[in-house]
This record gives sequence, structure tokens and C-alpha cells, in this order.
Amino acid sequence: MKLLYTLIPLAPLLAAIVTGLFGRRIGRDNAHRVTIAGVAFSLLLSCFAFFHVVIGNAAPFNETLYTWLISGNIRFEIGFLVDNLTVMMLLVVNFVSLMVHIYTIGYMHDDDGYQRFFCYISLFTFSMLMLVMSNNFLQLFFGWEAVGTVSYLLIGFYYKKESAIFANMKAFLVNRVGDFGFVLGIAGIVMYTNSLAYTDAFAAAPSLVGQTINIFGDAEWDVLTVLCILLFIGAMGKSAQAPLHVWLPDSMEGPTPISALIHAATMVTAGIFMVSRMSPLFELSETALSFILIIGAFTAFFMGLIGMVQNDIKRVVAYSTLSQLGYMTVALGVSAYSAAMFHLMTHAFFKALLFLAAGSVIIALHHEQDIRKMGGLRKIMPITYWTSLIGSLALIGFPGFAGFYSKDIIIEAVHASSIPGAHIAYWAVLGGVFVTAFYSFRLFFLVFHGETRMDKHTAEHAEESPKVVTWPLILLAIPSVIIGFVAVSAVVYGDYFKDVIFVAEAHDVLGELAEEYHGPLQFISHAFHAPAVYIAALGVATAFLFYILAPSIPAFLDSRLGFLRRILENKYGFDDFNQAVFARGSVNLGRQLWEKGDIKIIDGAVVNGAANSVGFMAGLARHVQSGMLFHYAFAMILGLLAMLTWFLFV
Amino acid sequence: MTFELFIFYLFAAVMVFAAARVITARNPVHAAMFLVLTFFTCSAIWLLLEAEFLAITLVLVYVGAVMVLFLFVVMMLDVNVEPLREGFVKYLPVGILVGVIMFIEMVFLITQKYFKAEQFPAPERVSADALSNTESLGRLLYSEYLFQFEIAAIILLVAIVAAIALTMRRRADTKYQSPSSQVEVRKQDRLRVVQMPSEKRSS
Amino acid sequence: MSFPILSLTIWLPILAGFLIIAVGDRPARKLAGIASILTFLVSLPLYFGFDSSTATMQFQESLAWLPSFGINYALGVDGIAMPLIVLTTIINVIVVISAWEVIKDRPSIYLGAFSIMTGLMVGVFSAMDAILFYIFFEATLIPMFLIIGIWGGPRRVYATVKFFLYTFLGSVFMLIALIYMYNQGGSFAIADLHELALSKDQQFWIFLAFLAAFAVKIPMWPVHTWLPDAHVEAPTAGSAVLAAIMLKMGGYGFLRFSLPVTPDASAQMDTFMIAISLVAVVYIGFVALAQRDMKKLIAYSSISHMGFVTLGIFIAFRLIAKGDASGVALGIEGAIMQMVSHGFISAAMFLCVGVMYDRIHSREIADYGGVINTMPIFAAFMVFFAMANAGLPGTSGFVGEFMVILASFKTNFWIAFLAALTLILGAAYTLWMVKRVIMGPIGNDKVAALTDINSREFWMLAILAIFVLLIGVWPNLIGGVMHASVENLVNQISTSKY
Amino acid sequence: MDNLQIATPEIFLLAATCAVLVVGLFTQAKSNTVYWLSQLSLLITLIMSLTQLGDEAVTGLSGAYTLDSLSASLKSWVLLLAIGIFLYSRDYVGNRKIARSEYFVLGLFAVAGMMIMVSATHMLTVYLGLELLALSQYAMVALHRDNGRAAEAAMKYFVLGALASGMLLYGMSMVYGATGSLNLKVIADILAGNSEVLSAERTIGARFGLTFLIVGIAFKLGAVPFHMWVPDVYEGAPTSVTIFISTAPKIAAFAMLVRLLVEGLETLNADWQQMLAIMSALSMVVGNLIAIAQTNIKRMLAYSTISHVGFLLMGIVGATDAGYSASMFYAITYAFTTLAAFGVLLAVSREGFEVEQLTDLAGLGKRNALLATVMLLAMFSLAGVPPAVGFYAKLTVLESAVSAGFTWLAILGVIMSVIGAFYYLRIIKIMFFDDPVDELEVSPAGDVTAALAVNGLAVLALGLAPGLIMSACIAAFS
Amino acid sequence: MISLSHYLALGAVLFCLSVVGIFLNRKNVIILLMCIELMLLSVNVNFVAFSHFLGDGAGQIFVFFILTVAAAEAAIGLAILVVLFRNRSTINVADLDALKG
Repeated sequence: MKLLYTLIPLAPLLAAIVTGLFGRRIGRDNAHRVTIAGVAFSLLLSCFAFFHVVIGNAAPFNETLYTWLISGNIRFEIGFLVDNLTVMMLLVVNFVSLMVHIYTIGYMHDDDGYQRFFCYISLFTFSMLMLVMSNNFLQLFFGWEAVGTVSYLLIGFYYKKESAIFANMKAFLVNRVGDFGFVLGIAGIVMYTNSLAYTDAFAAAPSLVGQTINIFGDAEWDVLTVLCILLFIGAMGKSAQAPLHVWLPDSMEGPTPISALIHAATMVTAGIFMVSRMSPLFELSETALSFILIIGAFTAFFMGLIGMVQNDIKRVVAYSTLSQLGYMTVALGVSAYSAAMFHLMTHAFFKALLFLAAGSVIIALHHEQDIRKMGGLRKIMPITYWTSLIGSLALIGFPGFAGFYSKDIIIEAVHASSIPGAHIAYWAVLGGVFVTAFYSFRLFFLVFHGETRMDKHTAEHAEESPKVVTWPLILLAIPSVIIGFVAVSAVVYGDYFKDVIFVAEAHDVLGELAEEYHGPLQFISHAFHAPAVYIAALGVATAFLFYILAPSIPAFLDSRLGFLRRILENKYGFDDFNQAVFARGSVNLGRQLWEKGDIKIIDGAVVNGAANSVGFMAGLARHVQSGMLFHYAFAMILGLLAMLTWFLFV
Repeated sequence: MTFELFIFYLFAAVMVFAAARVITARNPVHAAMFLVLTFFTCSAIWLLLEAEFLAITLVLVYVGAVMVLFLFVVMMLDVNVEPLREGFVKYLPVGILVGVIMFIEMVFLITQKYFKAEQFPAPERVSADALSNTESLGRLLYSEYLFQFEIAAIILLVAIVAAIALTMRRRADTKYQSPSSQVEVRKQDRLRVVQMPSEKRSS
Repeated sequence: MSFPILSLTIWLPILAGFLIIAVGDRPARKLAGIASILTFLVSLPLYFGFDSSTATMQFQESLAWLPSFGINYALGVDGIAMPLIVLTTIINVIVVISAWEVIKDRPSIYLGAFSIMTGLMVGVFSAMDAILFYIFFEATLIPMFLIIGIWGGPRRVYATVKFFLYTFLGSVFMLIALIYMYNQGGSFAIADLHELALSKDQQFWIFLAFLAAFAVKIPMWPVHTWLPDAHVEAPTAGSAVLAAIMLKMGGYGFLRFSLPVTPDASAQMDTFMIAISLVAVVYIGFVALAQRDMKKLIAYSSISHMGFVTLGIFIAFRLIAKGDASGVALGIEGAIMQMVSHGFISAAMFLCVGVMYDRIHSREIADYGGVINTMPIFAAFMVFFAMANAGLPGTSGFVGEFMVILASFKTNFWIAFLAALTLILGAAYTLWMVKRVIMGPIGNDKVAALTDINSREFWMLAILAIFVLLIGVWPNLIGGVMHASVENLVNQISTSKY
Repeated sequence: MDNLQIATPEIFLLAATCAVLVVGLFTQAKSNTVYWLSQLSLLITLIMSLTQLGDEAVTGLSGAYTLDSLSASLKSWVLLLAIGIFLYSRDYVGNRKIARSEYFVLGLFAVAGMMIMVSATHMLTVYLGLELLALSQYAMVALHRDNGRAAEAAMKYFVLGALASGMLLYGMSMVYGATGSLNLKVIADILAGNSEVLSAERTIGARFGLTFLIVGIAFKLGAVPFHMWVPDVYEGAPTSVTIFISTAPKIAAFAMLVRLLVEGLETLNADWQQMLAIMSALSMVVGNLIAIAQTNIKRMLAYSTISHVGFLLMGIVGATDAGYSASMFYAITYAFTTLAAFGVLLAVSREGFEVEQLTDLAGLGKRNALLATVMLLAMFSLAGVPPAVGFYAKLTVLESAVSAGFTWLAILGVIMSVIGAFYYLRIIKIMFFDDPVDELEVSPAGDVTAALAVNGLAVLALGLAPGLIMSACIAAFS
Repeated sequence: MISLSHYLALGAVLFCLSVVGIFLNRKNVIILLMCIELMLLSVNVNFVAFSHFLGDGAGQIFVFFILTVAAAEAAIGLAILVVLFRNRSTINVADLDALKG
């Protein structure tokens, strides 16, 4: 088994190395063949693992691959933990990755960096697999950073574009802020458990309850709270939770397949995965959970709002991603880990679908991304149209679709939770439902319905995308529809995560909900007793009203509520604030420290000052040597006199 | 006060006065003359100390040779003395201060009881039939101090060599013959055969 | 005595260096190449023949040298010194490759100086006698002084004199301390100095003397200002060696002298040391952000990274006080890992700048832009090394930083907090530079005319990349050999001397 | 008179010198006969002196003269240095209007004077040796008769030297008065209380005299504040004379110091230790500080000498055998290093282009790499950077200072040596980093080049194997 | 009775006078040389006095040598003075400042 599991991440890695080092030599076709083969093989093995672990009910695999380092009594190891959680992630990652690989053949067809791109996405797949398969914090951190790095490379894929290379640096740095917390969290774990392995940490966690740490003065802070919040800061970076969300919209500078794979389906969900993985820790700190809940709720609602005013097709989807990640985080906050994971999975499918569909539109329109310049594509691009519709419906939680289950459960769970902040969060997620529905269908209507607003040339050449593009859309649309129905019973209400995710009795909202759950069909009917579905419908209706029936309304609203739009367009000023305070501020601080501290004080005053004063004294002292013979004689006589005096009095 | 003490004080007073005049004299020639006086009185004091040989040597060597040399140079160089005395008054207080302090310190030391009579009783008078001062010195000099004596000779030789090397110069404008170079002269040193193209007679 | 590998590793390059200078410019390159590879091969048995289970000095050699002063020509390595020696010989090979075509002015002296310096640096790491250590420690200044001074940039004189005097000033205090201890204990052998009983006050002053030497060398804030100047003016290989190895002498000195010789004073001063280490990490991190010159930026980044070394070393005493021996080892081993890793990464970074400098003759960030367009392979290397410099897991740059952060969290949350800021700052200054230099559209005509690296440059960078990756993926290669020695060190510093 | 044979080298040398003097009168101005004869006499004397190495310590000539391992080895070094000095200055003297044969003859006399100083264990002998050396040197400085600066330097040297010997003599007279003897060994015995000739209480007189003696010694060494002559004489004298003054006489002065203070007045060490410590500190500070401000290389080296004298004294202040050996080592290696430095200056100079300013060495690394390298080694050695021999010299004196409790002096010393490193580095900088102003080839004679190479190599090799000389130095004081 | 101290005091006076002389006659080299002769004389007085009171001839021998050497010294000194005067046409010490700093 060890070899088999090792091959899962290794296959894409090998493919990446081959295409990376010999890309030019093996040519374009071989590049995608190799990488697709790698990922497909990995997917195959993942399926096998799924059958082995889930269906075959095998005990979780938890073994060390090799010892990275030993220091003190801490073992740094590379190893795999394969259990139900991992397997689920394996499947999602590999499946979406495979789809994206295939899709890329079409999307990147004319790009010079074809091989490079395949190399990157294979490398990404490897990194992500390392992340999810890890059985310890070291490897987790490795995967964590590695996906960030590949994301950096991919966002900056069009390295000539100033905006792209700005975005990728921003993404990396913001992620680093998260990692900053994350690494401190890991360090804390090591401090209190003396091990990096999950199992050790989880085993030791209960004994940490009640322990405190002094951070500010003598204030006693709960250790677990501190650790969990630190770890969660990492998740905030990776999963783009406010205020560390700023990088995600900008990351849309990367090619669209990347947006689908990394910035929607997999990497950004790493934070969610991580918190779920750490549930034995987080469950022990209610404060941390509350913190998570608030952050998630804020992200879910307010980031969605921004989505309403965006005009770039990918940015709209990106803000929707932010918002959905907020939902997942909210689920984590109320201890509904399995709901979060479930939403993660469904979201992976339909959001990848939406991105790829957006990409398909972009190809068709020759890289036009402004939705104000689209419209009426329904006829031209039927497959894209239908798959987009499926994706959008899944996203807004149309009953029966994948997103419906996952999202509704989250809303229910928040409703049921009694954790501090749950009340606010509930309103936030409900509001989010409306917002989501609104911007999703605003996008949908603007792109596919209504009059075409393209320029003539573009319109003439617009056509449905090739098969390598549409097939992945179709393949992704399928799970977007059915996966919720298929999996909800087992994943959320069943015992799929029984031994993997730990939920404290007091927080077990899903357990409460499970008592009322009687199958997916019943769940649909049950949903009509709750507000979410209606709110979503309202959202769709509003969008329909604004953009199909009466397009003058948005303009009218804009004239009255323009300041609101501007606030949203400025993204609440996060970017400006960061740019002014952190970016420019630290450069200025650095310059001040350098010019004032290093150059003026240390070098100028102390170092050169010392040298100059020595030189100055030398200049003075040499005047003693006046050249006058009698002065020399005086010196001797005075020296003698001084010595005589010394001799007499000492 | 014994006679000897009187003599001592007398000569000492003259000596100090002369020495003081050496350093204050306006004219270097006068200074040299006062220095001669100092040597004379000093030699008298040495006689009190029964160092007859040295007393006479001091007069012969110093007064006879060294001071003459000084005077000779002073006269020969014919220097303008006025600028040489600039700042004399200005430095008088400092000089006197330093001198007095040094003197006080030195006297403080040499008047310690260790140098008093009980430590150094006056020696017996030398009896007439004992070796004369000159002879005893000579014996020492040619036996125990022979090596040093030779070194002193070398020092004098160095002085001769140095003085000649420094001051004797062949004047560039003196004309003298050098037979050896005259003999060694070769044809090409003196005779140059110049090849010239024959000139056309200008018409 | 068995075969004198250490002596050979020291004297082979030194003699080769003189030979290279003697034979003149024409055969110098080949000779230097052969010598550097031979030296590397000679040093390999040190690694492969190393017995990592013991803390005793290995490959020992000893000859009475100045019996009247008890000075011996005594060599030996333990797990702390050995990796640094191998690092030195590897970097020497890289240096020769880097200088192969680039140096046109008197290449024989250039290569000879580097060869000699290699031997001297190996000597620093293998000396078991304090005076021998001091001699090697100081002697390295001479070739470096000449290298910067002859082949350096426009302000080379200021930089090289500053470099020399700064380090010289620091180290003379160490000399006094050594002499003082010799007077106390009658021996210059480092092992004897470790055993020497010293009172609190004595330790304090000796510690300060050592600090003067090593803090300047490593360099710590605020005595770091020689480094940016020296780096900027030095020729490429000079910067590489300076950063890769000479700085390590400071860190090595702390481990070999300050800690075991004056454990109580080190413990007493640890707050101060930790504080200025953190200043190095944070303050210098910000300063690096403001740099306009690539080499200066990398130089400041080196200072910041060296802050981690001193941090890792000096948190030891806090952890000892807490009774966490494991954490002590973690910190110290992290510091050593950081040193080795920084050896490769900083060398690579400087060589990268050198590759560009050779083509455009500018180190100003503003003179570049979009290098990736014309030099894609080079850009890949540069980005890779930049990532390593920013401490990306999977590269060697991560290992030491991670270990030190782990250990410092055990000490105090805020220490770890400030140390971990390097994750952000390091990434910020490195990637910002990468963005401005490598990425983007072609910046100007000069960049447009660039040609990608040739195979010589490729292999030079590739070798370094391999090591960076290898250590990043499997740090146990180096970590494995040092445990016993570090454990021994921890025992030494845990016991008070009075 | 007994044991005349202990002075055979000196006697031979003096006789040979007289012969050379006579030969010099009858040789052509341009011939090298005098030079070769001088070298030959030095060589023979050196061999004679070397054969005396390792003999039992003998005091002879009525106690005035001692042949011990100190004197035998120091004499050999003086002679070796003298051979080097003559070799380096041969062409310099030959190309200029300097009385050649007189230069060598006076040089030989000076060497004899140094040898006498080294062996002298009698105050009178010390004085005579000193004067023989000093008078020769005064004359040598002025030998370049048409050079006003040389004359000025000679005048200053002479007046101050005479003043210093006056003070030295006053000190000798007091010591004589206090102890009743001029023989240093007897004096030592008396002061140690081993003799009943005079009461020990009278040591106050000896201590009083000691003060004056120190002035004389300090003047000869060039220690602050009795150093004022050093820079002016170094600068004003022809370089061929500067090299003479700056090398071997330091060894002789060291010997004088040892004979007077250590062998004669060691029981008074409590007094002279303090005085020497202060002088040492002042010398290091003043020498290094003012050297920085110099642009004339000879003057700079003069101040450097002053600072090195400070180090040399540092070894003495400890008043231990180890310290004396350290100082001896310092004196010898310093002399050799300086010899190399001035040798290079002489080799680079030519008629009409005297190396005076620092900038005159610009680009020497390109013009003649060998000479520049020798100079480089010399400079690093003077700066005390290992592995050049100067480092060991400093190490040993620092060690003795620290062991004697003069840690403050040692610390001051190392700080000053860092300041000093600055101006040594400046010379290296000018030679290697600056472009040559003068492209003319520098090609000294073959034997000179070879000798300089050996000299430079010795600076390095002695650094690698300092034990060779160190053991001799230790033997001299055990 | 004339004690040793009398002679020593006389020597001290001479010594101090020569020192004062050096201070006063700063510019005249010849008088400087004379001052030094005075200093030597004071030394000689000391030696002779000690020799007498110790009953030891060595002191007088020393004086003999001092006189010899002083004569040689004077010869060389004056020779240098002559050389100097030829070059500079002055013996004013204040003018001898080509070498300084």
C-alpha cells in the first residue's frame, strides 16, 4: 500500500519534472500526454484508495515514508495519512485536476508557454496531493507553501503583464501573512506536544485544555485558543478569508484553467481541509471557533456584495468563490466540519465548472472578459450555456443540485448552533444567499441572454469551444448536479467522517440535524420550510428584473446609490489600505531605517565618525611634530621632568 | 667654613655665573668665552676632588680644542645673531620654571640622607708617595679599560672620517690634472670623425 | 596518525593557489579547475568517513608548532565543522566555474587568491587550537581584501578597507581573550579552553571579546554595515564566498568558542543577543526592502538570515533554563542548517546577479525588467533561488528557519513572532526584486539584447540548485551528522563553569 | 685583560673596516670594490659570530664584555641585517652624489658600534658603543651633502642625540654613585643586596639614575616622548640611510635596554615597569595616530616604527623572561620586515625619482608584481595580520603583557594596531588598486631582486614557522 | 667640610642651567650645542665627585672617555652645522622646518 500511496503524488511530480526539464525537447503534444497520464494514473490510484479505504473499510493508513530530519527528540518526517477525509480530497483534486488538464489542451492551444503550463499544473497537483495526504504538520506546511508557490507561478504565468506579476506577488505575500500565523501555530503545537505528527498532537490536545500562555503581559491566554487561531490565520491566508482575501480576486490574472483548479476548486479550500483535519484541536476551543465563525460570516456576506458590482467575468466568479469559502468557514465555526467538507466538494465541482465555462466564453470572445461587452451567447455556445446554467443553479442552491445540499446544511447548522456569534452569522449567510443568487444570475443573464453587446468582429468569430473544452464542462456538470444527492447522506449525516472528524458533544449541530434528516429527497421538501430557497429565488428574480426586464433600473440605482457602488468597487478599501499602509509603509520604513539608521547613524556617525575622528586627531597630533628642533628638545625635557615627577610622587 | 669650602663656593659661584651667562649671552662668541670660564672653574673644582689629570685634560681638550673649534665655526659661519635671540624673553619664564622645578626635584633627591656624609665619608687624603692620579688612571686605562680605550680611538677615527666626508669637497671650479685619466684616454674620447656629404658648390 | 585528510584539504588549495599565481594567466584556469575539483574530492572522505555517532573530534592531526607557547598545529572536525568544510570545497568549485571567462584582468591571481582562501577557510573550520583558528580566521582577510580591492567596483577601496578594518577590529579582541585564557589555563587548545574554569566577571569580558569578533563577522546588527558595502563592490565570486562561507565563520565561532567557553556569560547575555538577532531579522528585513541595488539587497538579506543563526544559538539558554534540552538542540541545529543552506543560496543569488552584471554591468534593479523574456532558463534559476531565499519548504532555506522558529516558540511567543516575520519580509524583498528584475515586459534595450546563460553558467547554477533542493528535501543528509556534536555542546553549555 | 677572544668578531670587523677605509681612498668612485670588501668583512664577521653561538656565557675584558646567547644571536642578526642593508642600498648610493666608500665605512663602524652595545655589560662600554653607532649615523644622515633636508635631519638628530646621551650619562653617573660600580653585573649584585659594599638603602640613587637611563634608551628606540627625531630623520635622510637607521639599531637599542634595565637594574623593575608601560602606551597611540595623517611613505614608516617600539616595550614591561624573549623576537622580526619594506622603496627609486610620497608607489603591483608582493607581505606583517610573522611578534608581546597584568596595555595595543592597519592597507591599496602614474619599468639588479624575494618569503615563512627564531629568543633569556 | 651633596648640587645646577639654556636659546644651534656641553660638564662633575668619594678610579676613567667622545661629537656636530649652513645659509633653528608633521 505504501508504494501505491507514494505513487499518487509522485506520478504528477514525475510528469511535471519531465515536462519542466525537457518540455521543449518532447514537444507540445507529448507534454500534455505525459501530464495527463500522470494525473489520470493518480486519479486511478485514488479511486483504488477510495475503494480500499471507504468501501473496503480498511483501517486508515498512517505511515512514515522517510525521515526528513531528526533534531532533539523531534522527528521531522514525511508520511501519509490516508483516511476517508484524505480519500475524498484525493478524488476531488485529481478529478478536477484531470478535467483542467484536458481543458487546457484547448484553452492554451495557442500559448507559447504550453509545456510550462502543464508542468505547473502537474506540479500543483503534486503539491496539493502532498498537502492532503500529509500525516504531519511539516509536510502539511510543505504542501501548503508549495501550492502557494505554484499559484504564484501560475498567476504570473503571463509574466509580461504588469498586472499579472503584481497580482502574483501580492498573492504570495498575502499568503505569507497567513503562513506566518500558520508556522507559529505549528511551532506552538511542537512546543506543547513535542511532535509534528497529527496523531501525537491530537492525542495530546485534551491535556492542553486549561493550560495558559502569557502573551501580553500577565494575561493568561488559553493555549488551545491561541494555537487554533494561529493555525486558522494560515487558513485565512490560503482560503482567502477577510482580511487576507485580497489576493484572490487579483489572482484571476492567471489563465482561466488555473482559476478553476487552484483558485476555486482545490488550493483555496486547503484551509477548510486543514481546519477539518485539525478538528480534534479546534473543538477544544470555543473562542477559536467563534473567531472562525465571525471571519467566515463576514467573508461570506461582504465579499459576495462586491461580486454584485464586478464586470469582469472571472472576477464575479472569484468573489463568489470568496463568498462560498466564507460559507465553508462558517460551517467550520459551528463545528459542522463535514458540512464544510461537503460544501468544499460540491463547490469544487460547480465552481470549477463555472470557471471553465467562463473560460470557454473567454476563448470564444478572444479573451474579452468584460461582461458588459457580452450578451446573447446562448445561441452561439449551447454547451457552455447549459453547463453554466447548471453550475449557477448549483451555486445558488437550487433544490436538488449539489450546492443546494451543502449550502442548506450549512445554513441549518448555523441556525442550530449556539456558539457565540452564530446568530449574526446566520443572518450573514442568509443575506449571502440572496447576494449569491443575484450576482450569479446577473452574470448569467448578461453573458448569455439579452442583446449582444460585442463588437462586430468578435461576434462574427464567436463560436462554441472545441471538444477538449466542452467535454470537461460536461464531465464537471454531472457531479455538480448529482453529487449532493448521492453523497449527502453518507458524508454529512452518515458516518463517513466518523473516525476522522471529532466533534465535541456540545457543538454537534449536525448530530442534532441528523435526527430530522430522512434522506435527500425529504431534505428537498424540508428546504421549502426554510427561508433560504426563497431568498435565492428572490435573488434570481431581482437579477432577471434588473438585467433582462428593465435594464434601466441598475443605472437608476447607480445614480442614487453610487456611493455604495463605489464602496463596493473599492472593495471596502482593503487594497488601498494595504497598499498605502503595508506596502508603501514598509518600504518607507525600510528606507528610513536604511538611510537614517544604517547610513546616517551607524555608518555616518559611528563608523565613519570614528574613522574621521581618528583622522582628525591624527591631523591635530601631527602638529605637535612642528619641525622645530627646540620643540623636540622641549618634549624630551618635559618627558624627563614628567618621569622625575612621577618617580618622586608615585 | 673651612678654606676648602670657601674655595669651593667661590669657584662654584663663578662657575654658575659663567654657565648662566653662557645661556644668556647675546653673542655666541661671548657665550663661548663664558663657557671657557666655566670649564676653567670646573677644572679648579676638580682639583679639589683630587682629579688632577682630568682637570688639566679638561682645560687642554675642552678649552684648547673643542672651544676653539666652536669659536672657529662661529666666526666662519658669520651668522646674523639677532633673529637667533627672538623669543628669548618670551620663553624665559617657562625655561626658568622648568629649570627650577627640575632643580628642586633633583636637589630633593640628592640631598637625601643617602648622599650625606655618613654614607659617603670624605676619603683620606692621598699620601704623597702613593700613585699619582695620572698614573693610577693610566694603569687603569691600559689594563682594565684597554678595550674601551680602543673603542674611543675608533670613535675619534669616525669623527675624523665623518668630518672630512662632510666638509671636504672638491670644488667644481678648481682645475687640476689627473695623470691616470690622461694616460687612459682613447682616441674616440677626443676625436670625432664626422662624415659629411660633400656640398655642391652653389653657383 | 592516519592519513592527514584535513591537512590535505587545507594545504592542497593553498599550494595550488600559489602555483596558479606562479604559472601565469594562460594555464591558470585549467589548473584552478583541477585544483578545486581535487580539493572537493579530497574533502569528500570527511563526509563519507564521518562517524556521526560520536562527538569527539575526528580526522585528528596534531603537531607541536610553537611548543614554548603551547601552540599546536592541531586539526580535527566534529559534526558542526564538517558540513561547513564540505560546503567550502563545493563553493570553491563554483567559484572557479564562475570566474572562468568573466575575469580578464590577471585571472591567475584571482583564481589563486580564491584557492588560497579556500584552504584558509577549511583551516578555520578544522582548527583545534585557538591560535591556529585565529590565524586562519585572520588570514582569510588578506585574499579577500585583494579580491575586492583589485577586481571590485568603483567604491572598492572604501568597501574593502572598511571590511578589513571592521573585521580586524573585532577579532583582535578575541586575540586578547585567547591570550588571557592562555594565562589562566596554560593552553591554547580549544578543548582545554572549554574546560577552563572562569569566574563570572572573567566570562563576561571574554564573552564580549568573542562577541566583538564573531558579531562583526557574522554580522550582527549594528556592526553589519561593512557587509553591504563589501558585497556591492566585490566581484561576483567574492560576494559569493563572502556570503557563503566567511559569514559562517562568525556563527561557527559562536558555537565553538562563545558558548562552550563562556556558558554562564552567554546565558547572562542571552536576552541581549536574542534582541539584536531579532533586530537583524526585522530591522534588516525592512532595510532590504528599500534597496535599489540587487547585491545590496541580497547582502541585507544575508544579514537577516544570519540573524536566525544567532537567534537559534542564543535561545538555547532560555530553553536550558526551561529544561528543554530537545529545544536547545533544535535551535542550535537549526542555526547550523541555516548556515549551510545560506551558504548555497546566497552564493547562488550572488552568482545570479553576477550573471546579469556580466552582461549589462549594472546591479541597479531599475536597470532591469523583464529579463525572463530574453533569459528564460536563467530566470527559472533566479526565481528558484529567490524562493529558496524566501524560505520555501522543499528548499534548503526553509529547514533552518523552520527549526529556529520552532525552537524560539518554545522560548517565548514574541521571539517566535518576530522571527517568523521573516516569512513575510523575506518573501517581500526577494519577490519584489524578482518582480522588478525578472518579470514584466522587457525593460530596456539592454535587456532586450541579453542572451541566456551558457552551459558554464548553467552548470554553475544547476549544481547549487541541486544542493539547495537536496538539502531541502532531505536535510538529514546534514542534520544526521551533527547530533552527537550538538548534544555534546548542549551538555557543555548546560553546566555552569563556576 | 682576559678573554680577548670573545670580542674577536668586533675586533676583526674594526680592523677590516680600517682596511676598507684605506682601500676606499685608492679606488675609483664608481667601482664596487669597497662594497664587496664591506660585504666580505661583514660575512666573515657573521661567520665568526655564528661560531660563537651556543658557547657558554663568558664575561671577559674585565667584566666589560659578555658573550652569551643573547649577544651572539643578536650580533648575528645585526650582521645579517647589515648585509641586507648594504645590498639594497648599493645601487641607490652608487647612483647619487653620496660619498660611497664613506657610506660603507661609516656603516661598518656603526655595525661595530651595535655589536659592542649588544655585548656590553659595563656602562662605559654601553656608552662607547652607543656613541660609535650614533656618531656614525649622524654622519651618514648628512652624507648626502647637497641635500638640505638631509642636513636638517642630521642636525636635529645630532642635537637631540647629544641631549639624550647627556641625560643617559647623568643617569649613569647617579647609578655609579649609588652603587660604586660601572659593571652592570656588579651593580645587579649590589642592588640585589648580595654585596655589603653599600647599604641597600642607597638604591634611591640608582632609581633616580634609572629615570635618566630610560630617557637615553627611549631616545635610541624612538619611544614617545623621546621620538621626535624619528620622523624627521627618516624622512630627511637618504633612503639608504633610513633603511640603516630603521632596522639594525633597533636590535642594538633593545640589547642596550636589556643590558641596562634587565641585567643591571632588574631589582628596580617596579619602577621601570610603570614608566615603560606608559611610554609603550603613548608610543602606540602617537605613532599609529600620526601615521594615518602622513603622505610621505618614509615618514609614515617612521611613525609606524614608533608604534612598534610601543609594542616592543610591551614585552619588557612584564619583566619576565618570556616577555624579554617576546620583545627580542619582536625586535628581530620587526627589523627584518622593515628591511624588506625599505628595500622595496630603494629598489623602486632611481635617480631623479625618489620614492617619497605614498602615491609614488601607485600601481606597483602592475609594474613589478614581485616587489609589490614583498611590500604587501611586509605591510601585513607590520599590521600584525597572520600568517605573516608580525602576528606572532604581537602575539608574544601581548601574551607577556597580559600575563604580567597589563591587560589594559594589551587592549590598547590591539586597538591601536587596528588603527595602524589602516595606513598599511593604504600602501597596499596604492600598490595594487591604483593605476600606475609612471609606466617606467622597475627592474632592480638580479641579486637585489632575489634578496628581496627571500626577505619577503622570510616574513611569511617565519610566520609559518616562528619557532625557528622563537626558540633562540627563549634560549637567550633562560 | 665639602660633602658629596655639594658637588652633586653643583652638578644639578649645571644640568638645570643647560636645560634652561635649551629653552631660552631655542634658535641658535651653536648655543644649543654649548648647552649640551654644559650638561656633559654636570655629568662629569658628578662622576668625578663620586669617584672621589667612593675612592674608585672608574668614575674618572668614565669622565676621560666622556671628554674624548664629546670632542669627537663636537667635531661631527660642527661638521654637520657647516653642511647645513652651506645648504641653507642659516643656522636658525626656526628655519629648519622642512621636515615636520
